[in-house]
Amino acid sequence: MSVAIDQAGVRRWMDLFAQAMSEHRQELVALDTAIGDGDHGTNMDRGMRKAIEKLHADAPPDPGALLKAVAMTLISTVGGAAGPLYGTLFLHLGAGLTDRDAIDLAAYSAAWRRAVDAVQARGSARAGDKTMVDALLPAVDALERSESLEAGLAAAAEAAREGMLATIPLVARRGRASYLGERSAGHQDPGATSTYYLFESAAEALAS
Amino acid sequence: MSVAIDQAGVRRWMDLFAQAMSEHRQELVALDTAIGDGDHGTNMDRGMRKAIEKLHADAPPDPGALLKAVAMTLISTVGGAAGPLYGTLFLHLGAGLTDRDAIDLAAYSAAWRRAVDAVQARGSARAGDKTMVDALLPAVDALERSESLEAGLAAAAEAAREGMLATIPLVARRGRASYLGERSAGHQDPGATSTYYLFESAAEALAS
Amino acid sequence: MKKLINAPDQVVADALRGIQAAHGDRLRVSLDPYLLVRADAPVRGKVGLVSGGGSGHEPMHGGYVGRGMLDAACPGEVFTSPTPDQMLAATKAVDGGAGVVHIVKNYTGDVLNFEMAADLAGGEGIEVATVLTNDDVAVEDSLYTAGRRGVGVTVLVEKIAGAAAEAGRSLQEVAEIGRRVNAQGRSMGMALTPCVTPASGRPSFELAEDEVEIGIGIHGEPGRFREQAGPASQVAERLMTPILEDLPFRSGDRVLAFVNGMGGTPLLELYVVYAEVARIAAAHGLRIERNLIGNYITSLEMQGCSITLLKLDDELERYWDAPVDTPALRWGA
Amino acid sequence: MKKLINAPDQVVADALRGIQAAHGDRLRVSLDPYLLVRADAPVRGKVGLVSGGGSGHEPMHGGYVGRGMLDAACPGEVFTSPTPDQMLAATKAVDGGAGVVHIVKNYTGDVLNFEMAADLAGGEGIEVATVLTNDDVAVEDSLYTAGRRGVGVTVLVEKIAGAAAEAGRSLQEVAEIGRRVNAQGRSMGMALTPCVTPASGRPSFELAEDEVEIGIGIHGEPGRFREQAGPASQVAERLMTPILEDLPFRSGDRVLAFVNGMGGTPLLELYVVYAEVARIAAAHGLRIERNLIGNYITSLEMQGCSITLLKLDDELERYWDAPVDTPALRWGA
Ligand SMILES: Nc1ncnc2c1ncn2[C@@H]1O[C@H](COP(=O)(O)OP(=O)(O)O)[C@@H](O)[C@H]1O
Ligand SMILES: Nc1ncnc2c1ncn2[C@@H]1O[C@H](COP(=O)(O)OP(=O)(O)O)[C@@H](O)[C@H]1O
Ligand SMILES: [Mg+2]
Ligand SMILES: [Mg+2]
Ligand SMILES: [Mg+2]
Ligand SMILES: [Mg+2]
Repeated sequence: MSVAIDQAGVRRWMDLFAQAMSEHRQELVALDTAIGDGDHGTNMDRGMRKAIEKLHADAPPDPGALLKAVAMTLISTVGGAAGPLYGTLFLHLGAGLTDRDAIDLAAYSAAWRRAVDAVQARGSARAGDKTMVDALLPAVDALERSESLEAGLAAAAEAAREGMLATIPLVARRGRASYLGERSAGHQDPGATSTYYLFESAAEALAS
Repeated sequence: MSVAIDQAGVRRWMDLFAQAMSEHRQELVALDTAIGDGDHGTNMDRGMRKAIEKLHADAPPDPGALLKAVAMTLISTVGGAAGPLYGTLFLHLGAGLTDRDAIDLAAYSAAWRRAVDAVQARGSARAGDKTMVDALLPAVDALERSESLEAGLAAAAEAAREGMLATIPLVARRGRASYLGERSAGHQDPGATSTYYLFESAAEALAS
Repeated sequence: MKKLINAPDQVVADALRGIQAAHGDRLRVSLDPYLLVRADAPVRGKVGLVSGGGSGHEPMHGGYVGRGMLDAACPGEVFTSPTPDQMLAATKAVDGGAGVVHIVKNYTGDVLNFEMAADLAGGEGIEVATVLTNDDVAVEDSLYTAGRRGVGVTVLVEKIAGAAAEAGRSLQEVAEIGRRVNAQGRSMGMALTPCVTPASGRPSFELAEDEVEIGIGIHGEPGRFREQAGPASQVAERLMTPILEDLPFRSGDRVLAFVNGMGGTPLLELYVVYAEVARIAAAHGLRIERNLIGNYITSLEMQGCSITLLKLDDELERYWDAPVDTPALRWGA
Repeated sequence: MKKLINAPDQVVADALRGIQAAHGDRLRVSLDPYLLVRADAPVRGKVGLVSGGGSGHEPMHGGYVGRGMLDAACPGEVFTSPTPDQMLAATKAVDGGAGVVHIVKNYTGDVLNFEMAADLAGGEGIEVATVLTNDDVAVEDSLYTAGRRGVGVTVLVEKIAGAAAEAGRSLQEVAEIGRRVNAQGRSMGMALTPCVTPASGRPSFELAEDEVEIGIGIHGEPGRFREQAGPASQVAERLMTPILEDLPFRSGDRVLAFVNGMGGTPLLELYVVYAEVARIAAAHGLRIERNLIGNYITSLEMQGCSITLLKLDDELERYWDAPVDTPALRWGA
């Protein structure tokens, strides 16, 4: 029997991601204080909290619509760079999955690829620029290479983690950290870190 | 042979007092920081430095005129409470000694009494208000009780020191320290401290 | 101590050079003695207004020299009242034949030096009237103390008396209006942090990470008591309650509410405080008809604020609204 | 962390309540979404001006809403750019039929959110032109980075483009004038101390007692390098040299010199810095025709300053001088 992601699964994922943003809020703030302006944890926590609140009141029926609803909330409550970027990510992820009851690996991978492309189009960040893209790209690559959703999400989470860690030595070329020039090296990118938690939550949601 | 104070003696006194204000500047600042605004040492040092500068350029011929010249410099360079009060003190001290070549104990005591009265008239401080008056009054009392200038100035310096120390437990009723109310107790008054140095310098100037 | 200065004993002179460079078109700046005078002074037939005090409270007083407010300001060294010769020079420079008002904050040093200056000016045939400000309700008031400090109300006196002088009122009238502002105004301040004077290089007092100092003045002197830091709503209550009781302010009174920053507090926070002031004033039935929010009478880089309430009448309100054209306060011009 | 706030996540809303209470006669304040709009907006036929950015920079931008300057400001959370829905609401509120200019500081967040807002506004038939400010010479500029930050020049763009809009200029003209101000202006900043955002409660960076941070932005982000604290003359050289070289400014140029406080630095010290700026400018043969000195674009309670030079021409100078009537900048009105 092949596993698929349904509305409840996405709902679980969003709950877990919101929980992660709340739990790791101070960690993300500390990372962003070192090479940015110290608000990434607060921003993501505020946005996901609001998103869950909205889903509580009114959860769209299918996975795609649900992700789009989250996107809209993030766009209108997060602000900063992360708001439009995560908003764009969820918007395009959702767009690829709308009107589906259950999502298989192929559809899921394809939607993720379009979502990452959209993030890159919006923010012009490339691999190695020390941004969330450095966690996104390897994660989506890993997903595409996988044979099943379970294996894929586990591999994606691991790849995101490696991508996140790999941002440490990088000199930032996009976002606020780029103003530091060479001084940005030696610090882990906050956006790549929240992106890692996004994939970790996805793997966990599927497993539970 | 009876000792008298002449122009050179007053000149020596002012040099020593200026030196004391420079040496004890930080101490006076610290005392004034605790219960005032932290400028007493800077103010007195600036004023006496300027006074000595002026005396270098042009020293009046007699003790009284010399003290009046110092008074005018203090009034125009010290500011704060200490400027007009020390200015008044020196002005009236000088007024009692003008046109004299040499000053004996009687004239000296009488001039000091008038000077202290003038300070009290200007500032309305009474004994026990925790001000320079608490060093001035016992010092002048001691001077009046003495038999010779040497003994008198030594006794005055000792009395000023005791008066200065006696300000520690007092609650201020005049000057900036009065805004602290009860919290002013437990601190030595900066103005009483500079006044002690004034008498100490006087005794030293006579001895040297 | 880190400061944007060249040397502790040059800071006032250097700042005056900056003011000269920036506002030389509207102010005459003298470095010896320190003095800031309206470029068009003396204005013939107009009562002259002179204020002064220690430096470190900027924009007070130099920022308030100009049409509709002060004719001259005498800055002292940091936190040190200026000297009689400065005040005399200022008084002579602004005397347009109608007499000169001295606005004096009630500190021993300011009072004594201005007294001497007034004597000297009188000796030169200039009529001087003095307006003493003593609006700080944090200080116990009695004949047997130095009395209350002059704080926030000073700015309002300078503006309102300045407008009265500009309107051609007589020396006695201008002084009476200034005294009325002082009589109808009350203030109280607090600090989150101390300040450091350039000369001392040390904090004016020590405060724990969770303490605030209530009843602070504007010279880094310690306040009346310290307490656990609380929310802005509590801070506002702490300051407003003694102010409201002291005059007292009554339901229906029209007031000007002035939330002043001590120099190091973000404007964002001053607006948070203002929201609380407006709430408390409304609960007391006061009508806030005018307001002023910002750093107007400061204590170097101290963090904290003061609140001033002024009971308004038609005349005071009219003079408040009158045009003013100074570096720090400007409207209608 | 001690601040005059009620709670970290309420600070912006509480401050807006304060602004509403204080300036409700001239501004419409919305708390959901956060928005400040000129009371008389939209002005029929006039180009609308919208700016916005994170809070914590007060008086920028809310203090600049009013006749002759901005029509609306969108405040974000502290140091967090606002969101497209705020910007869209602002754009709709100020559109008087002549189009709307968005003034956007070059930060990824501000740029992306304003882009989305412009798209949405376009979808509703409102023509939007964007003026991007990126005047900070401390930041390396290249296609392969985020480019330079928008800092001090933003205030000057808002004033000058605001006057152009008030004068009835077209959307393209107002945008072109705003872009010219940005192109002819350069800034650089430094800090003596970090700042603490209410949400994080911690200093944005650590500095030793004898160190200063050079090339700082306005978000408590670390600068380009740190060095031993020196006199104001050295600080001014440190900031002026890259500014003068970058445009470059040439002998004979007419300039506006803007010495800005980061929020926690006494005005006294800003004038000390201004004296040095005037000295250096004169040595370069520049003619400072206009100046602005004070806390205009801040970084909470950070101590430090920034310097902005703007090359003037007749048109920019005329629009700088034009009447402005906002809570924080006011003249001729
Ligand atoms: N151009 C970009 N493309 C992709 N990600 C970016 C870009 N700019 C910034 N980011 C990400 O956004 C994160 C910062 O988000 P956040 O702190 O919420 O916003 P801000 O920088 O506006 O304060 C960075 O750590 C980085 O991962
Ligand atoms: N009314 C007064 N009469 C006598 N001495 C006074 C009076 N007020 C203040 N003083 C003295 O002045 C001292 C403070 O001087 P200083 O610090 O130079 O002036 P300020 O208080 O204006 O800063 C006090 O310690 C006190 O001894
Ligand atoms: Mg950030
Ligand atoms: Mg003192
Ligand atoms: Mg003093
Ligand atoms: Mg941010």
